[in-house]
Amino acid sequence: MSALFVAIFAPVLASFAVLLLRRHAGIIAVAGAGVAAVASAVLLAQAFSGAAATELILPGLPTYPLRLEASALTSALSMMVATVALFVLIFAVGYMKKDPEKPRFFATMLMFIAAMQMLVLSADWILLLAAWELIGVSSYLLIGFWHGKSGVAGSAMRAFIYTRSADLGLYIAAFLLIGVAGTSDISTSLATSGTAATLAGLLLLVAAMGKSAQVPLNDWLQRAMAGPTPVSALLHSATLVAAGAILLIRVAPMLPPSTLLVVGLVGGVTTVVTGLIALGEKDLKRLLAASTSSQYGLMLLAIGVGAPIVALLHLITHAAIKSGLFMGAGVFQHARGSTLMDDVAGAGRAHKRVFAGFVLAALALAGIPPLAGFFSKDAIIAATLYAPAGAGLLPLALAGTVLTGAYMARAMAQLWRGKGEAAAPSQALRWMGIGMAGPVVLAIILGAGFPALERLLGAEVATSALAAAMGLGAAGLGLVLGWFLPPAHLLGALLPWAQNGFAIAGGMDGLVARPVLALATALNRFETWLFNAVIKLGHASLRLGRASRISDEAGIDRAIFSFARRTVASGERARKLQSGLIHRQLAITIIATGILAAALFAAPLFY
Amino acid sequence: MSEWLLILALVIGVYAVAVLESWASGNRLRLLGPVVSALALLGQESVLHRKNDRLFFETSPILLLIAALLSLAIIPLAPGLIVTDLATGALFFNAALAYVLVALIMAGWGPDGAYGMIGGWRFLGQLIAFAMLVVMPITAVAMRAESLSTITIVESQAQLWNIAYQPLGFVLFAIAGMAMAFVPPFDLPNAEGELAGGVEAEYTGVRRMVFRLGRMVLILSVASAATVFYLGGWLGPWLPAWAWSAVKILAVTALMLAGGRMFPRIREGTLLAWAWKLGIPLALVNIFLVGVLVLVVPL
Amino acid sequence: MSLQVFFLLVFGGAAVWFGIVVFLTHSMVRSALALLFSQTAIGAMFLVMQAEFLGVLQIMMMATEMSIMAIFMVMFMMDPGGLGEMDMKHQRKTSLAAGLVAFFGALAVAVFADWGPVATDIPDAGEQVRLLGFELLGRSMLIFESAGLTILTAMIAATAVAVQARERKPKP
Amino acid sequence: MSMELIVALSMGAALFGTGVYGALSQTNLVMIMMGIELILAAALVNLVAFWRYLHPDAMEAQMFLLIVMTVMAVEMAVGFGVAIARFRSRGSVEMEEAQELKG
Repeated sequence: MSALFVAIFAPVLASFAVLLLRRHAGIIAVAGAGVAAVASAVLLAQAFSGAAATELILPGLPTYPLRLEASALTSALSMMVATVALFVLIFAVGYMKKDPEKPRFFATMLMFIAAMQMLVLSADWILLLAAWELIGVSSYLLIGFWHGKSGVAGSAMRAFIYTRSADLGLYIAAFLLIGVAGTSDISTSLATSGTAATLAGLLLLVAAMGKSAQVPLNDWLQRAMAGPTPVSALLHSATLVAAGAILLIRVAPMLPPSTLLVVGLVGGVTTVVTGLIALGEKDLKRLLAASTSSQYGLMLLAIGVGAPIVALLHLITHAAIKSGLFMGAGVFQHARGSTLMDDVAGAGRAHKRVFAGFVLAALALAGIPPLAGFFSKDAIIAATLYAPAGAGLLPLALAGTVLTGAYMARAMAQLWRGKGEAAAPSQALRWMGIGMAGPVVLAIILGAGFPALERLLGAEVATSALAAAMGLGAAGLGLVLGWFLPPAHLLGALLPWAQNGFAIAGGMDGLVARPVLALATALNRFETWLFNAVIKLGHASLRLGRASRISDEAGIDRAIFSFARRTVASGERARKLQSGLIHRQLAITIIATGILAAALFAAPLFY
Repeated sequence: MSEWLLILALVIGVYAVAVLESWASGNRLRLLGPVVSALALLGQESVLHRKNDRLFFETSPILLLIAALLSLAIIPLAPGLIVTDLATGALFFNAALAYVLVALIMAGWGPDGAYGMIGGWRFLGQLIAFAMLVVMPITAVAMRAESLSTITIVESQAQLWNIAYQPLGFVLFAIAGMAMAFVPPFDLPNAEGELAGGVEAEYTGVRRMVFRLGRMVLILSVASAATVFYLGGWLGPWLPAWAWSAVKILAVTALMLAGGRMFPRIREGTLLAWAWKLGIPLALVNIFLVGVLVLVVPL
Repeated sequence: MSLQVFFLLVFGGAAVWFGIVVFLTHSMVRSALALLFSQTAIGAMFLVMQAEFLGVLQIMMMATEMSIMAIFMVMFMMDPGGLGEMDMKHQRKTSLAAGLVAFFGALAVAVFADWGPVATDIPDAGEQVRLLGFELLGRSMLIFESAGLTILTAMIAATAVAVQARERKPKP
Repeated sequence: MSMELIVALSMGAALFGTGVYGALSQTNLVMIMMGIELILAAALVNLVAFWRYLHPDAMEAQMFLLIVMTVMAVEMAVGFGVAIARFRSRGSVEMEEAQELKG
């Protein structure tokens, strides 16, 4: 119980301390995250020692208490979050060295971490929803951290709106499940079956697609690069984006086969499409962002073939690797002041040690043994191989693997080829190096821990030599292709399209925003037309009137005049509805309320 | 029987307060002073202003008197000697005092005079700040008694008076009570030196007499409340219950009137800053301390 | 006609009358104080209906709340005394119609609905306070605390809106 | 049926109607707030009446009353905040002149 509490509240307390003291922000933040990491480690150790899942029941709504639970699954996830967060914060101490608003940054980061811990450890829907919202808000604040820069506020808003609109799915699904199961407990509500389960599963998939940036909701993630690099490192690896996949992993036992197939397909398509986007990307950080979407696609694919534990393994591996990669990119950005591929060319030659770490992480992501990525990716391919729906999904998984190799090789090639000018090593760089070393080491050694973790989670992970060979072959092929061939050759005609983010019919913007705008324009045109028509009618009637005056018919004349005038006046009156005057709006509100009440009263009469 | 006793006690109390007040301000003990000045006021011409708000001008002294009298209704002088033993007595006391504010605003606005108006609005700020400081110490008192009824509150102090049990609360309550009754040094609404009498300035004759009578009742009421909430009400050895109440109430009144004279009047802004920034946190601390005490040392 | 009905009529009538005076009078201070006495009469209605704690609370809170309203009226009105001939009403017909419709609609519901049997025994005042305390700090604690948090937020937000904007230090 | 309940509810209805009239007919922001206060007060009266005559054992009703009082206080606080800000920038809180919300 106490460790559970500490894991969540250590970052919260540290956040308050940072805000109150306003100095030594970095150190306090690292200490807070460290304490949380220790608490998570205690939880994981308890899980390993075979103790029953610790549970903490808080008083909430009368019949819906709020529950926190540290089972094997949740404590493993909590450990992952805490570890990555710790290293990212260490990195951030160096990265944010010169920023004048350090307290705000670290406080928000800590809130973000606390919210994620709460999400991971929550055992009921209400708490999960609360944590989900907190994550959304704090990611918005962090992406928009440099809100003074142009475009930053916009991309923060975009990330928020994309994930928020998808969140609606989570809300409906959660209330549906609570309603059907009669309890807000997640594990109990997972016993739901039938139509409710299918519907809830699909809605949850929508929520997960939003948070985990799956096609077609993938665009915001790449734009979220506007935030500081530590934010990206945290966001992509263990927190915001992971929330979607974690949600699906947790509800996987409930999902019926049909829903699972949809999950798998979404994941498979995403991994290929965003892989291609990554290959065509011109910016290092955006490349990494697209690769995040692609890797989460692989995880969804694994969930889709009925192997959520494998997805979890890949999630953990990916968390370590991706945070390492982003921190590496952060160092290069620090050195070159930009993340455009052309600008960072050769930066790897200048920072050989950082580059070595980057390469190790990249190879791990591509799936080269004995690095961690090999084991998890291999497990995904094996699971796909033996799954009933595997025949359709296996090519997608393999294509994703090839693409992973290709774009990582491309990034490495770009960093290595080019002129390297060593920058003077600074204090900041040292902190960043320490922060980066942690995830990279984890990326190397995590594979060894998988058997133990699998046993802990009680899942049989299929392995096969065939799958290993296929995975290795695909990864090798991708690496070779990516290293030796420029993306223009690889993608061919697809390149401009991929660089445009595969904006299928204009992407999300095209699907939602542009039609709405077009509709508005059309309506406007219609209105103008109507207006003109009325005016013309008026003119026509005037002319008619003039003509009729000649025929000395004053009566018709007046009628037509008044008709024209009244038409214009009614238009004026309609405009007044949108007056912006409080009292008018208030009157309309009250009248509308009255009509609603009347309708409510009248309704029984018609039944 | 007890009604007559209560009315008698009220008359004697108000008279005593009036004597004490003139003693404190004039430095001379004149036992017949109040009668003389009442007669003088009765004989005075009733001045009416040209552009007054007649309704407010006429009703405000009466409202002041009524509010003060109502706040006295929940004060027990002895077991059974109480106007009404409300279950929410401690809260009612404050509710009644809130109408003193209304009366003063009306009195300030009514006669259309600058001094009066400033006095009235001054009291608005003063009362809102200090009403908090009355309610919050009372909360602590009610916590100990586990009741809002004033009789139960007195009985809860049989072991130890609240002044010893929660001295911080008493200090806050005494200061806030003085501010509520606008006795010096908190007499900002009717300050003689700077506002030429403030809200009272435009009143003459009978109206002024009613106004001052209300003020005397108000002082009596605050002193009695301090007695009931903190000094154990009628509790005490040897003497009969009513005598103890009388002695304590008069002593508190004398202390309030005489002690207040020793301090200079405080500027409005400073006063409010103290109330909000110092008084309220202290009152919260008091509630917390009493909460701990009630749980740890249930006397 | 029981005593309770009589007093309800008296205090209710006072509350409504003062409520109407709020919008009839030209003097702003008068209209604020009329609202105050209307709220006080409502508090008295609570007392008649044996909700002692709430009645006293209403009487206490509204005295200060409406006095604050009065000072704001004086601050923000061009003509707080109502001596000039300022017109401060608009869309009279709509408002009057809406008010009457609202009144008669609610009245119709009150009169024609089947309210079922009326309870006779109610807990006495002291017991009510005790039960309310248990309600607030027991089952409904979360709601109560959120109300507290809401009012704190509103205080801070209102202050933030109202204080004069300061020049922010430009970023280095 | 009981007389008491109907009388209390009709008093609430009258207060509600007055409040609606006031909120719609006044031009001044503070006066509009007064109308809204009356509407909320009408809700209070009805709540107490329902508690007293229908469910005297349900203390949630009294709790709800406290929440409505909170809403009244919050409304005052925010309304006055807006009024002060507006008075600062425009020198008036007449709502006839406030057209920034125009669509």
